[in-house]
Amino acid sequence: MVIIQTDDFDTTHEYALLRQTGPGTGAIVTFTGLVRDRGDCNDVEGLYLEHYPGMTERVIQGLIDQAAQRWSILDARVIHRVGALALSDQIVYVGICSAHRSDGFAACQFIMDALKTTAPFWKKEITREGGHWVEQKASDQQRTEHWLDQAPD
Amino acid sequence: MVIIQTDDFDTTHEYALLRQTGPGTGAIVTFTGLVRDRGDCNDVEGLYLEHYPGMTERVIQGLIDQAAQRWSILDARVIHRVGALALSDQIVYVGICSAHRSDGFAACQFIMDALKTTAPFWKKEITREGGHWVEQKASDQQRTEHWLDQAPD
Amino acid sequence: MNSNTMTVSVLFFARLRESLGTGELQLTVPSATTVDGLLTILTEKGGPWSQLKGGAPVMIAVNQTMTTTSTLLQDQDEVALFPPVTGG
Amino acid sequence: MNSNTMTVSVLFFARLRESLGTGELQLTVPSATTVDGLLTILTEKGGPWSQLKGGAPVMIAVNQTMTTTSTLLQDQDEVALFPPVTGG
Repeated sequence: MVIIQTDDFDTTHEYALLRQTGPGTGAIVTFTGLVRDRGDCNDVEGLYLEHYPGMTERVIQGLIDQAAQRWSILDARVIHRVGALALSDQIVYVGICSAHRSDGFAACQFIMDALKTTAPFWKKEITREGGHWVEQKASDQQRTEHWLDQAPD
Repeated sequence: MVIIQTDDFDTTHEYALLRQTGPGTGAIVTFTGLVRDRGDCNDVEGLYLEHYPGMTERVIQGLIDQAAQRWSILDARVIHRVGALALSDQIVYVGICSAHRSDGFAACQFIMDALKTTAPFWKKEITREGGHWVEQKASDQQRTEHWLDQAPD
Repeated sequence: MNSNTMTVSVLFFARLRESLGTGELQLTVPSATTVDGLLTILTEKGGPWSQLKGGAPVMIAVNQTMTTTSTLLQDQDEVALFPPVTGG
Repeated sequence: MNSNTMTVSVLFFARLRESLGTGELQLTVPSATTVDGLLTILTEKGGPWSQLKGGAPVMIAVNQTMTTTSTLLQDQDEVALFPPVTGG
């Protein structure tokens, strides 16, 4: 399930849905990304997130499908917000349920790493001086490549 | 923060506390373990969890301290239930907040892996035939050793 | 449009959209134009358009799938040009 | 108790507690007894107690810290014996 929205999301609701997967679920791993005060700039007051409607959903669904082929997972939910976000706002949620924790951790981290470098979102940091389009980090690119190097678990 | 209790826990409340850490938080990673229908036995109806009061809290606090030395984390909350648990009940919660997601994922997974092999809990699976003390798995032991082998990130 | 030409839409996002002053163009180009050929046509507009070749890296998606400059375009293709992505 | 003996408490958990039929003992043992010496004293009780040496693996904590059989015990130490842990 992939949801792109301007509204905030409710992690309680998402967690409740993940728990409904059934008695085979032994592990729920969740990641939430929040707007931090230090990014490329040191005095971030908010973000503006632009995306490519249609392609975004396709790319993220593709990452979920890849994760499901590589690891044994029972459900995956990804939500990403776009538009204007304030400091400490929730940006992105990835929730995975699986029988075993190692599959859940790997799938959750893979989806986040690959989303960062392949899903068409662009983040503009808002500071007192104005807006600054964030540069992609080499470390993010390396994290995604690291998953390609690894043989499936 | 380490809490051992017989009562259920509320992941919504824990997440709210993790979000209060401040504007430097960019990532919240959570793990929840649930009672699964297949463990050592294939028809698990519930669990009974015994622990060593006092030592349990010390061991888990030690794991949080180790995680905080190895990775840059802002807060860690661990809750583990003991006593009688039903199918699909929540057993354990590990919530981490950090500036960057890689620290949060590593700390959360390290604490869970090391808790499994070093915190004095014992799980008895309840099936229609009676109770069965769960055997420690070699794979769990290996996961903990894997963290010892790795140079700190 | 005739059989020797085709129409593609070109989308721009983020810093590229802002610096080019547009988010979408409809272009009629010769049949069998590649993405690289399209970029050449666009850079000929001069000014900020020249950044599309030899400037900061430009990512390319055709019909919402990432691709490279050698891709041959088809009539009605949706081409998107954008900076490296930074979501999450 | 005199200066040649000391008292330790010994705790048992899980499968070990059930098969020994007790969760806690107070024992007076010679001063300078090691954990290994304590295990020998306990196995001499016979029956299920013999599993403490040479049976399934037994983990040892002294004063709530994991340790090995060579540890020298002190008066008032809390010794815990249990199967490999299985929480989480």
